Amino acid sequence: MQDLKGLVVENIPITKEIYKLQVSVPEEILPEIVPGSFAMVKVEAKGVFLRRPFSFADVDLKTGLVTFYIKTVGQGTRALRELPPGQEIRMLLPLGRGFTVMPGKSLLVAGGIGIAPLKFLAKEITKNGGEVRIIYGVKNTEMFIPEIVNAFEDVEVYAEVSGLGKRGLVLDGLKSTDLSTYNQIYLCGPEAMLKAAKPVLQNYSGLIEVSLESFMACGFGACLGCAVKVFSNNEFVYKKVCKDGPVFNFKEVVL
Amino acid sequence: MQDLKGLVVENIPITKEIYKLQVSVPEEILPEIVPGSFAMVKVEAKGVFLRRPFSFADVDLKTGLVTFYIKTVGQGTRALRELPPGQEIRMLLPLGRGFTVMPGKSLLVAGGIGIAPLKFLAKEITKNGGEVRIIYGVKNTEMFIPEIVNAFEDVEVYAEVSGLGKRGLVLDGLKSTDLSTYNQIYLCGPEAMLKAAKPVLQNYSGLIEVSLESFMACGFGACLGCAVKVFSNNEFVYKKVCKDGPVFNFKEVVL
Amino acid sequence: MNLKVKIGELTLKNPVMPASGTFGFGLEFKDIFDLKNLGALVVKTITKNPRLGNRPPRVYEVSCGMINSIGLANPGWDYFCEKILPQIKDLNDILILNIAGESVEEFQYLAREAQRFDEIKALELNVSCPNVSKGGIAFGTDLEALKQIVSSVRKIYSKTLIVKLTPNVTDITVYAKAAENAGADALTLINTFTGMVIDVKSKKPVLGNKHGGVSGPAIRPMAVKMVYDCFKAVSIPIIGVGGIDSKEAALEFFLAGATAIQVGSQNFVEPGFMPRLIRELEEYLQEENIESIAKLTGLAHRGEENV
Amino acid sequence: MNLKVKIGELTLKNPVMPASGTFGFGLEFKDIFDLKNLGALVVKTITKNPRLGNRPPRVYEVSCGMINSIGLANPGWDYFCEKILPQIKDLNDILILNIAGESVEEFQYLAREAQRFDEIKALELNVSCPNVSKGGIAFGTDLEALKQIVSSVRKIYSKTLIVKLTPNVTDITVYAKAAENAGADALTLINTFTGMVIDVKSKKPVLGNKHGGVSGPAIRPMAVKMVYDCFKAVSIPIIGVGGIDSKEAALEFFLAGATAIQVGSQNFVEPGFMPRLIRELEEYLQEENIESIAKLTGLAHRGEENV
Ligand SMILES: Cc1cc2nc3c(=O)[nH]c(=O)nc-3n(C[C@H](O)[C@H](O)[C@H](O)COP(=O)(O)OP(=O)(O)OC[C@H]3O[C@@H](n4cnc5c(N)ncnc54)[C@H](O)[C@@H]3O)c2cc1C
Ligand SMILES: Cc1cc2nc3c(=O)[nH]c(=O)nc-3n(C[C@H](O)[C@H](O)[C@H](O)COP(=O)(O)OP(=O)(O)OC[C@H]3O[C@@H](n4cnc5c(N)ncnc54)[C@H](O)[C@@H]3O)c2cc1C
Ligand SMILES: Cc1cc2nc3c(=O)[nH]c(=O)nc-3n(C[C@H](O)[C@H](O)[C@H](O)COP(=O)(O)O)c2cc1C
Ligand SMILES: Cc1cc2nc3c(=O)[nH]c(=O)nc-3n(C[C@H](O)[C@H](O)[C@H](O)COP(=O)(O)O)c2cc1C
Ligand code: FES
Ligand code: FES
Repeated sequence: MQDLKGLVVENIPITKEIYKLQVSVPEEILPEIVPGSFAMVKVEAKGVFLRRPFSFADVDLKTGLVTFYIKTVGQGTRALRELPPGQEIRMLLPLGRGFTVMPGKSLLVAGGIGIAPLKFLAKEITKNGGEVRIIYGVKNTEMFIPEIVNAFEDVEVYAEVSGLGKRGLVLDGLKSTDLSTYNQIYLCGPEAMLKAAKPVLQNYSGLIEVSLESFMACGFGACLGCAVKVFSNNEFVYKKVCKDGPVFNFKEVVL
Repeated sequence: MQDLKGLVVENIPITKEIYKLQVSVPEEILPEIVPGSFAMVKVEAKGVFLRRPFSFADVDLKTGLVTFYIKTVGQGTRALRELPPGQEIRMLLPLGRGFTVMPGKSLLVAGGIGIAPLKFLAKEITKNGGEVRIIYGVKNTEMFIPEIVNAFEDVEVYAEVSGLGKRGLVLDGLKSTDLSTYNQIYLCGPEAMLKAAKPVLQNYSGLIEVSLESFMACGFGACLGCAVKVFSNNEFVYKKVCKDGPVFNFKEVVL
Repeated sequence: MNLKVKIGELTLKNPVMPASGTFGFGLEFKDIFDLKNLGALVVKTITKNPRLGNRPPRVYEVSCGMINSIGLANPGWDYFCEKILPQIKDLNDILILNIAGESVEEFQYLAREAQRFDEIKALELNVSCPNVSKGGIAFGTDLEALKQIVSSVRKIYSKTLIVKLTPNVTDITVYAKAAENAGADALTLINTFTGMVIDVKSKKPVLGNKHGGVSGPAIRPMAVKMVYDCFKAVSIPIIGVGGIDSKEAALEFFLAGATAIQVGSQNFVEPGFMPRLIRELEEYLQEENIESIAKLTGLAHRGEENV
Repeated sequence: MNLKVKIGELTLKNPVMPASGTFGFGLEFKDIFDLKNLGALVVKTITKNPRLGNRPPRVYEVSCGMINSIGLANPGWDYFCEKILPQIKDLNDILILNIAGESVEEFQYLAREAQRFDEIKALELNVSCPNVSKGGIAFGTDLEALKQIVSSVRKIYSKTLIVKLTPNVTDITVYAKAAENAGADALTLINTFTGMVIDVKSKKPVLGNKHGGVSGPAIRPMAVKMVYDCFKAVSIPIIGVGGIDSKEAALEFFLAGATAIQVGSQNFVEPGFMPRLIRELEEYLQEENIESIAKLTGLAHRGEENV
């Protein structure tokens, strides 16, 4: 973990709600950034006090660029959207425990902006010779990132409106998939999606990993603010999303 | 008084400490802006809550531009310095009671950034056929605005360092002036200068006006925060710098 | 869609009014908007005798807020009722007079006077000013004094009686209940938090009176909790105040248990804020399909026992 | 130029330490700076038995600050002294153990245990946590309970004893004096302000525990005033805490009367803040030609009577 200054290289809107922020960071930190890890980004704007957590959606070892896909939510993400190229930006990184990259066939299930860390994971799995299928569900075109579909061969898009991929929820995609053909499953998306996925994945015997979100003050294990209930070793405990996660064993997480 | 949106047209450093901010404002408000009046400027930056008061240093009826000379002091003035041309900026204006523009010979005494409202006043007096002499004292070149000297014929500069005008304080200039040749005197500068000027001007019988500063919450008479002690009609009262002033009869002000 | 709310015997056309001391007597805002838009007009605290107020500096900025030590500067009752009241009585149908006294007798005196004027529709007792040496917060933190003031004013004053409490107490619900039992028709929660800023250059407190009252968004979470707690403790309506600077902030107060809200420091930052807020609240009801804003009051308590 | 200060029997090499609960056990910060730089190391509150802490969400942002309802989550004394103490005892010469109990007996138990460990140099009694149902703030607002806890711990514990007070009281100087009289060697002022944030979308309190404690720059003016007031009221050293996010903010506390300061929420925002602050304070003394930081303590009181 380092508290670094990065330089905004590109910051472009993808839709009205989502933008892509690319930041150049010092070379020596790049190898430590793994799929599922995240950064706490400092925001210099009115009223903002805490840093904001964002998952790495990509790292380019050659150019030294890291990529974030960011959904505009409140004052922090609104302010970051305005950062011009060339702007310095302070980030604490890399944080958290990432995904376990495994060989074989992987099913990646993304809801909305949950695609961000899974994009990076998909790239990593593919690089390691694994096979990837992505089920990517979005509410509408405003939440859709077209370049995801172009980056991978097997992406199935579900949208709650017609005209974009199949009409339906990510869950519909999950239900209509023969899960037994996959060696492992990775999830990232809103709580409602994860809750709905629980019963569907109940009998799946392989590894299921999920990247969780929670409100965070520090992002590195100091405040105990990011508690998530986990059932592990036969007892309920609170784990820290920022340090024990954000990636957890899906079966252990109490939603 | 209106709460308007202006557009930053130019924002350039004059020295390391002082910058010149030019804002285009709606035409209909221009005639109401008089020397000594000011604006409360909204600052969109971390931690800043209240607006910031700045005197008009110039108004151009043709271009619709108002000019501020701003000294970098704290977080508000630091943030305003970064405003790029084209940026919208919210201002409450015009506020306060301005100088009484009078015929004849006027002596203007400015300390530091106190030159801002006096520049506008000098222009107005000259336009009305009056005569103007400016004593302009600054600490050093960082506080000096060269274009003041070019704008008027009779400007005497005092600096606390050598190499810029005469070496000394504004007070030295005031003391070595034959005050009786002036019909009125106008002052604006730091409290220490005004305090020191009190005895020097004690026996001067003409009108002396001063533009004061004070911490302000509202700028338009609602909070009663900007109190200044004034001796008037044989009693001590608190007056509002923002509404009864910022220009006061110097003899009545209790410093 | 309906913004009407009831406070004591009054029906306000909407629940938005200025916080005392942050709106002068309303006259300064006439350029900016029509004061008839407001739910009510609350004036700066009036005392029996004129008060010059405290030594300057009196205001300063703090993180996400401000601090003030105005010290209840006001022209006194006689001047107010002769010179100011005639100018402002038609600005809004509902004029709320905020008063403070240095003794129970002064409160009673002012209440008796206020009772005489039809144009004054309600009294708000300021027993919570942190910036005066006599009375003020000293009354608001002394349970016996509070009871005595409220009940003695209640005896005299038959119209709507509102008591404005200070947050600078260990448990505000105790004071809220005491005010209710003493006859208050409504509570205004809260006045400012006592605080201090020190000027690092001069190494002295910035304010002439050294300490002052902190207001603005910085105090909102504390104010919301106090409204929430008092909503459970009393059954009279609560007027919520403290750091309201947006529609969302105002909604927090309604959900916590406020029937109406007051806007304070934000009036300085954006003098047109209140009419904007009223519009936005109206739109909000429409979007959310909520028939009346009164339905929001206390909604955050749903699912709790005893509510 | 000298940053040394004395708290009880301890001499700290500089007056900067973390506020309990905002620095974990220090281990998380080892990547960022050498903890030997700090004046002392204050750990997260330890209780006799392990505590899971409150239901999430536990933290949220507020204007110029944050709110938390961690609920004293900690592994309990046994785990702490077996597993954690050995890891952290060499991180800094001065380790301050912050403890809380649900009863006087628990405080005594922990004090007796702490007394056994040479590496624990001082105790900080947390009688001010707003986020637990038993003890915590209930002790800190009850004068009798406070006296009893402090004096009974004092009987057992012979090293430096610090008492950390809550700001959620009518007059903190009363509690400060009580703690001093009961035997405290120093006071830490202040813990968080109780507050609440309501989520406008769900119409419910954001935090799982509904209310929480507000910290950060938002509470600084209140904290500074409390330090200022207590400096006049007691003669033991004060450790100031509340919203310190810059050198200027820290200086406000020293000038108000603090001998040392703690940094809380700012550690989350800028994990390297404390070493930067120490450097900046050193530079400040140099620039201002002040021989020792201890000379700043209480300077804002100059010219007052009784000081
Ligand atoms: C590990 C992790 C990775 C994330 N990765 C991404 C990503 O790649 N792209 C993306 O768009 N978003 C991501 N998020 C969510 C993102 O952090 C929030 O949307 C963002 O913090 C909102 O900030 P705001 O100021 O715009 O919203 P506000 O609502 O104004 O924020 C108020 C407070 O709530 C917190 N908050 C609000 N929503 C969330 C949330 N969903 N999760 C965590 N904290 C929240 C903020 O951090 C802040 O402290 C991630 C969250 C976590 C925990
Ligand atoms: C009527 C009037 C006209 C002014 N005209 C000019 C001008 O033309 N050019 C110029 O450079 N400055 C002018 N000033 C001073 C200017 O307002 C302050 O320098 C500025 O507000 C400092 O803001 P800050 O955030 O940078 O400083 P900070 O110190 O961070 O501000 C903290 C708080 O103190 C207030 N404050 C600090 N210094 C002053 C001050 N000297 N006067 C009033 N409030 C202050 C701020 O407004 C703010 O509320 C004027 C002040 C007044 C009252
Ligand atoms: C400059 C100023 C003056 C105030 N004067 C009074 C007053 O005269 N009487 C009163 O009851 N409250 C007074 N208050 C308190 C406000 O009415 C209000 O309770 C407080 O500011 C909190 O609201 P806010 O955070 O929206 O400002 C004053 C507040 C400020 C900022
Ligand atoms: C997340 C968090 C956890 C805290 N936990 C504790 C604690 O365990 N014990 C304690 O005495 N104070 C605790 N506090 C209070 C801080 O020590 C400190 O008193 C308070 O945050 C004010 O300082 P600040 O404004 O610098 O944060 C906690 C504060 C925060 C923000
Ligand atoms: S966010 Fe602070 S411990 Fe996880
Ligand atoms: S600044 Fe508010 S009355 Fe003058």
